[in-house]
Amino acid sequence: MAKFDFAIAIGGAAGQGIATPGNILARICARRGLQFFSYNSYQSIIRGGHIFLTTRISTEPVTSHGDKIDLLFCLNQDTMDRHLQHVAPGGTAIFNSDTIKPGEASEGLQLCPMPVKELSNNNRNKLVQNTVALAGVLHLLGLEFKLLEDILTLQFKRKGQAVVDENVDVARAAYEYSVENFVPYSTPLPQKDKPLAQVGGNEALAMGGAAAGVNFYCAYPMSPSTGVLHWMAENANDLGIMVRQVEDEIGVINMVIGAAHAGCRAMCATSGGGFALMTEAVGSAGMMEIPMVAINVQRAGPSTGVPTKTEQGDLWQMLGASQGDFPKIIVAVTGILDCFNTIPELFNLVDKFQCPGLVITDLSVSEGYATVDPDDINWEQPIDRGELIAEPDNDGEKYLRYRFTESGISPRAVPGTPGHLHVVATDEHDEDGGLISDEFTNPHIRRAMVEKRQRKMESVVSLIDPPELEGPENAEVTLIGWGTSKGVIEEAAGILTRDGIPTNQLAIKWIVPLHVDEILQALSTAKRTIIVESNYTGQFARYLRGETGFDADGHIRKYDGEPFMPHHIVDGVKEQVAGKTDLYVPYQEIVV
Amino acid sequence: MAKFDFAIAIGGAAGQGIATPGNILARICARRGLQFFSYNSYQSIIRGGHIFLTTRISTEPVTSHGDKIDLLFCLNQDTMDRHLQHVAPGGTAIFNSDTIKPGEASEGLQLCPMPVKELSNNNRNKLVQNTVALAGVLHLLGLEFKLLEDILTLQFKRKGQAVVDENVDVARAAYEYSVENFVPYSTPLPQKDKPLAQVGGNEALAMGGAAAGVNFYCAYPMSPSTGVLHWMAENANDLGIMVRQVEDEIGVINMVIGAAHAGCRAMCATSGGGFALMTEAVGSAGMMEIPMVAINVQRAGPSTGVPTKTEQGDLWQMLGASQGDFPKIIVAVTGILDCFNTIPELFNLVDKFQCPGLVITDLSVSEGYATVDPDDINWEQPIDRGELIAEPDNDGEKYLRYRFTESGISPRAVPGTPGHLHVVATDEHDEDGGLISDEFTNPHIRRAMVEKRQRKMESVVSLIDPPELEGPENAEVTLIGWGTSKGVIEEAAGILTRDGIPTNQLAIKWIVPLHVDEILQALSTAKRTIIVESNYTGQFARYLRGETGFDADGHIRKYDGEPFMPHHIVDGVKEQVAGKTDLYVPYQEIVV
Amino acid sequence: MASDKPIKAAPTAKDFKGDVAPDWCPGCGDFGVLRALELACAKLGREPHEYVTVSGIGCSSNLPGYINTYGMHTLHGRALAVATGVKLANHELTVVATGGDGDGYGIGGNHFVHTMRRNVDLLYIVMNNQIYGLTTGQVSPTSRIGMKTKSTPFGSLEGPVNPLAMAIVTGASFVARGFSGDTKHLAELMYRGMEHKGFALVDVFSPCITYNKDNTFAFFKQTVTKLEDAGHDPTDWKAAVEHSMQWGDEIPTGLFYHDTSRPSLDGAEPVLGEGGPLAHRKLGVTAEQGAAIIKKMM
Amino acid sequence: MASDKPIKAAPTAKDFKGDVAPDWCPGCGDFGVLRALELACAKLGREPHEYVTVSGIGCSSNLPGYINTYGMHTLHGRALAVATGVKLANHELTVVATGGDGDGYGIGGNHFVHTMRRNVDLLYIVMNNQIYGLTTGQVSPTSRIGMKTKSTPFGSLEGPVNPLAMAIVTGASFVARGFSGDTKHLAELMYRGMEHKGFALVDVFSPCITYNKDNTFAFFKQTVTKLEDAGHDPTDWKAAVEHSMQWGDEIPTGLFYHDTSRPSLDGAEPVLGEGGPLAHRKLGVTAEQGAAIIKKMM
Ligand SMILES: Cc1ncc(C[n+]2csc(CCOP(=O)(O)OP(=O)(O)O)c2C)c(N)n1
Ligand SMILES: Cc1ncc(C[n+]2csc(CCOP(=O)(O)OP(=O)(O)O)c2C)c(N)n1
Ligand code: SF4
Ligand code: SF4
Ligand SMILES: [Mg+2]
Ligand SMILES: [Mg+2]
Repeated sequence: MAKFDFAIAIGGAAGQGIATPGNILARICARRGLQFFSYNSYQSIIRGGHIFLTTRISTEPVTSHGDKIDLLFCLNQDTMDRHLQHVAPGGTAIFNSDTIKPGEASEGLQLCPMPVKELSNNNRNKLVQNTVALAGVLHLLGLEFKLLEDILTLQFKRKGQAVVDENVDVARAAYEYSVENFVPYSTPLPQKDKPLAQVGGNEALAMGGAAAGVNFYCAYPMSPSTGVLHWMAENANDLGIMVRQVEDEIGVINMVIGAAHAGCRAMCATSGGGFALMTEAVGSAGMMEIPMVAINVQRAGPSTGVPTKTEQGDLWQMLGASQGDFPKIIVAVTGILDCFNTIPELFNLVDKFQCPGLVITDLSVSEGYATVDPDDINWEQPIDRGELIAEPDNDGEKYLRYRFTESGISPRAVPGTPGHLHVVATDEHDEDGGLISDEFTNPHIRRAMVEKRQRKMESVVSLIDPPELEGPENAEVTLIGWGTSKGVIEEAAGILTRDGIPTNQLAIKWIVPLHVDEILQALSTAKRTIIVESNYTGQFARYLRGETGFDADGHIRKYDGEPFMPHHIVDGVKEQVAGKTDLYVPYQEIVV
Repeated sequence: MAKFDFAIAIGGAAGQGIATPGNILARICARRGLQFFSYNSYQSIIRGGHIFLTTRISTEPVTSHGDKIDLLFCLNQDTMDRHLQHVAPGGTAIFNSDTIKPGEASEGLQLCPMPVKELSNNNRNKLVQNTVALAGVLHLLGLEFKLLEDILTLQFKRKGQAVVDENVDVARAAYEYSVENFVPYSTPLPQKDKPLAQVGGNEALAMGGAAAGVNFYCAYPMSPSTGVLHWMAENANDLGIMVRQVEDEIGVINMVIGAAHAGCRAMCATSGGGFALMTEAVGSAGMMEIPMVAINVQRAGPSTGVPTKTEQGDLWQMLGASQGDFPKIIVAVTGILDCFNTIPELFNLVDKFQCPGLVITDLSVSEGYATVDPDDINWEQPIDRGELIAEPDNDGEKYLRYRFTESGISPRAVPGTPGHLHVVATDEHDEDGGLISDEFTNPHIRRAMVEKRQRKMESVVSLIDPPELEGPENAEVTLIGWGTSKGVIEEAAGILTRDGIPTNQLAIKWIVPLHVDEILQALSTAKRTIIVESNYTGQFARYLRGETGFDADGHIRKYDGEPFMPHHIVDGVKEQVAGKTDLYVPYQEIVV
Repeated sequence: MASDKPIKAAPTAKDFKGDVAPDWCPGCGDFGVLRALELACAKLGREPHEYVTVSGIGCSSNLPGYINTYGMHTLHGRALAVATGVKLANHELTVVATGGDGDGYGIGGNHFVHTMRRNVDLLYIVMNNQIYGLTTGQVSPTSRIGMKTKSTPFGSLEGPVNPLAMAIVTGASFVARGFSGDTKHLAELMYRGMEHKGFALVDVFSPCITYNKDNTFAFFKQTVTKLEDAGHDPTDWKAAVEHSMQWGDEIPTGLFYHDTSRPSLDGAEPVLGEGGPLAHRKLGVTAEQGAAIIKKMM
Repeated sequence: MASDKPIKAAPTAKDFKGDVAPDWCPGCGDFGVLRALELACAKLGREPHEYVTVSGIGCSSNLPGYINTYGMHTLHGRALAVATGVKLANHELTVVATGGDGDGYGIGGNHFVHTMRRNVDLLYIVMNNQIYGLTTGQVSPTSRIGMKTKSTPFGSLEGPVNPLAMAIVTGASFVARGFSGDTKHLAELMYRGMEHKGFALVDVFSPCITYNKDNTFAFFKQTVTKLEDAGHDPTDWKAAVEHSMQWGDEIPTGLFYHDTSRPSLDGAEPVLGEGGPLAHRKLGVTAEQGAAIIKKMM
């Protein structure tokens, strides 16, 4: 079977109920075993404002919302006006012809006006146009009406048979109208064997937390990370997770630190501004050597910025979180399934090395939805708490919380354990936790304690997977990305390779520690290297050069709030290969 | 006249009144036109704990507390035990022989026991030993008794003639005893023509603020920055400066931002942990384009760390202050007089470029004291407020706060000005301040606004002095330092040059923007480059490599809380020249 | 954004209407608050450029974008700190801080407490909808125990704060509550709050019609009473405290507490004694002042 | 640091004495507070390892280093947030938060308010010396108007907060004040605070003999009275508020307010209903739980 690759975009105003047809279509696809990725472009406004939901469907894995629209589902005139130009040749636009004037369609594009009033018997419910259009879409995709009938029945069951009938009747009329008037796509929506689950990025982070054994989660709401809180709150009682909304992000992280010290696996998530407020405490966890995890879901900054838009602009904030030097682990997740898998791995690391773990991701993944094979979700993750003394022992030796050890790791005891009384302190301290600053000063112990802490970092890098070149071996171009851009870069590299510019990718996931040797090794034979990232100043490029000395040949950067589409990268590479520039900033065509 | 170079160290417990003899000696020197630098090593404890105040005196400028002690002034046994070993050949230790047992003095070292009880007629005031020893010191330094008599008279005048007489009598007896028993130094304390002022680092920052026209200062106390608050509070009424202690550092910086927006020159100072709490607001000033200044006086971290010890460990915190990309200026002051001069210069820059300005310094300078020629303190600093509309105009054009201009600078109006009503916002906005996130979304305006802000940074670098190589031109070794280490590196370079290893220095003061071209140019012919800094991970070395690609040959790092002494650097260079290491961490001999 | 319309001698409410149409959900309580503030500003009689409206982040905090005054739309929770800076920098301006219950009593709670004890001369309007609106409906510090929200799907367990009681015991010198369903009454409270020299809190029941199904317009219409009608004397501290604790079938609005005896911070501050607003003064230190400072250091 | 002495059946105050000698100035009020806490812990009768003492930063916040319990010496102002985390993670521990007036009512003020309304089961001891001790003597949120400090050399202009009144109106279920000059009385308040299931505030007059020349031992010895002697009923909310406002020649100490009707947060939280402390539970999700979650996503 040829690769099926089809994108449906639904546009309308906030409050027009875009979510419902979007969900229904997604569910149909997932149940048929089709993969999809969806990106919702919206504004920070509760009602009104423009929403544009793109769902790209394929028989193969999908990791970005792609470059084109095959089916435009217009709920208002705005959508028609803004987006008709983006529909690919052979595509279709479907709309309520009572209220929406069609735009000028380019060659080979099918316009499907639906007379909603007529088809719905003058039904005045504003949402009826969604049902009508959905029926049309089903026909266009070569799907039977029965599918929609079942879904509507399920959906309206609670409201009684009359409502069910009314909706099914409208849908049937609309379906029949479509059959008569519109030409379906030549390839109908394929069917595969195994139904898939649809998972959002924030959900995946939360689920990863649950699988890691997180039993303490707290947060202060902040877009685009709030989905983690909502999932945790919803599942709190079933899973035995303490979930708290706290007065602010400072309270959040300090509560997490308290719970972590007392023996919980504790986590929190926020976005850039909230993370700024957490930084002081990140350092305190470093100093007290308390393992915990904080997630920063980036949005477009600086400051309040654009709360519903994406960016990779907080890297330096994460690197510079809190004053002084102390061990911390920073990981940039690369996709939705990776969100799930990374959290348990990170918890094992922070428990082993007794330090804070920071996760960096962004709206493009956290609010995206994708299909995942349920078998790829392993709930029974290995849990390794490191050198944690939870039970009393009787070795007779005096317990020293910060004992100088070769590895830098000192066995940790949780409060409540007999025989291991100690104080953990944010002041510099000696092996027993005694304050260096207040009781006495000793530069020699101070130095030894700094070195003990930093020594821990030396072995972290050996436990995590180094990045590897993916794609053709002798590539003309090597794209370097970090975190969430992995999927879209992968796709761009594929397109470039097909277009005659063999391109591979080095996707960096672990930021601190960085695999300096492996990265330099991987890049040593690269012919042309281009760093792709979503920010203005090249935060990753500068960090990479600082840590490795490596200087890329070119850069592709985007900072308009919308995520990369594959062709943005493809175009940028081509311009650079042609010698036109070494810094390409794509133009965002789809204006939301 | 040969260079006079003499260090007096006074040691005792907190509460033993070290400050008084320290001050008296400093004042004597300053009035004689001698230069000095003093460093006070102490603990974060109110009474008790060890204090060790080193004052290094010379006829030439002094920029560090040096390598040796010539005169040890012991107020307790502890001081004798810890520090006698550090007294240089030809030096002296003076102490109360009633309570302190002399240590074993090495060859050529004069021990000066003072029988305090006997000399003071059994005076039971604990502070009398200070007067006795001080008298001895005066004799040793070849000073007349009259000097001390005058000072004591002044000091005790308030308490009546009897107290004056009592103290003067004790002092005279002690002086005479010294004349009979101790050999004065061969070179008496020199006398120069012009009396000097003694200025502390924190005072200099505050005075620089006053000279810059700061009329709004607020703070939350935090060592080692609190001196700025104290100076400001003391001088508030005289100078017309609004000084407020606020509930926390978040309140501090937001209040500063409000005052700055309303037209004040507004400033605040804190240390690393307080700065962590300020970071979110730094980004908001960047986004709203409000000029203000925040100072971070670093102490040893991470977290609460060692509040009374020094480090250069917050560089990455400053670089990563707040999420997203936005223009900010960061300057690392290089010494006490530079504290004074930098603040007015920085205010002119931030007013011109409408962005936050961050000052980074540390305890080694902020709590240090040095002499300054009063004529070098120029109170009448040029004040340039940039494109500030404080008066209404009537040009008829609609005022746009964030007008797209070529320079990126948009004229700014303060509230209260007729005809220029506008809203400043931390959300991304259009030229008129209208929210991009809430009202509508537009990636093109978003991109243009990001570029407008960043464009401002392009011209900053042309207005500030690039770093220059100081020292021999064809040096074997080039030392690279940043901020406060300038003085001690300069001295080390001099010693090395004299010792046959010609050494010069590139001292970096402006951190953001960085003079990339000038730095690369200056280092292009350097034979061996060594970066000297006070932290574990080489924060500056990594930053420098990230921005310039420059990789130094070696590093000297210290992170035990005590500041560099010149020989630490000299030894480190010699080890590296001998090929023994490329990372030298000095051992701190003087344990406080 | 606000525009620069030419202003007549006596501004009317219309002069305070901004150019941007609010993006609040149709029916949101905040419309009434905006309207009341326009009326109050007009009644106070100063010109639009003499006002500064300062907010945090939240639906309610979008207000400065819709009123024709100088405005600052600052960080979530920080409106009062910024507003204090503005007021002290130019104490001739009328400074109004606005925001939500999350912004002011949640993340901003500490500034709330300390701004009150300082008696900073501000009008602080809190659009208290007992929910986090902009973040799509989570529990707020004023949500009742048992309230189900996206972050408390099984019902909130935490007792709500009582902002009025807190204000009265913490030194606010003007403490009032209004209802966005009664614009005239609300405008009068705002007007008096601006006229009052010192910290004035006007907490407003401003229903979030989208996310709060408990504290609706209907709910408040049924329960809200007026202290004026009950003959309450706002100088009676004890009665004010007692009224502030009232909740249930009858929830009082109006002026709870008014104390004119304490000077406001700008009034007490010697630096502001003479010389006009700091923001208008000549900057820097004179040579004489400098010399005097240096003298002490020699 | 605390040590691991073998403990007899019934611990005595001596068992709570830490190994490190306090570095407070000789005569500091905090010595009495430490002593009282040792007595209270002994009276409660739990073993040292069953207590966790959590503090912020300040002279007073050094206390956990001197008492023989588990301890956390956290960030300035954050003791209550951290202590809440500890308590919810292991609700079988007795959690005591300690700190200063700056730590708790200044920078930590927001956590103070919200921890009270949540009724977290903690004993919170504030060594209220009306000054910032560790930073060498600046004004604090409880310093009186007119007080001269290093940061207010011309006298403070800001009204002090009233922590007791705030606590009573904000939902603290046990509100008391002690004096470090009366260790026995103080120990009794602490003991009762630990026994109380819910948030217990014990604000302590604990003079800073080095920097506060106003609020000295002598001052308090002259002014302090006991509510018990006045026959105050701690369940009487109104009387509690009134007493909390008293200042001047007579300053009451003792138990102001006690409410046993509200459940503490850990008591109300369904997740803690059964299964023991979270910190002791098996981690992770079972395959069945996972399958149920996935089912909803298909
Ligand atoms: C530091 C920080 N944390 C979180 C947020 C996200 N946020 C924006 S508005 C808001 C709360 C809104 O509630 P409220 O203040 O009651 O205003 P409303 O929308 O209900 O009017 C939050 C949590 C933020 N902008 N900044
Ligand atoms: C974020 C932060 N800001 C400031 C400080 C400095 N600091 C340490 S203790 C303290 C205040 C101490 O006052 P208080 O809490 O009343 O305790 P006391 O010393 O009086 O017992 C301050 C401001 C800090 N450690 N952290
Ligand atoms: S979400 Fe609620 S508070 Fe926000 S605009 Fe809509 S109704 Fe108003
Ligand atoms: S400074 Fe004050 S509070 Fe601190 S230890 Fe000394 S007396 Fe106690
Ligand atoms: Mg709200
Ligand atoms: Mg205090």
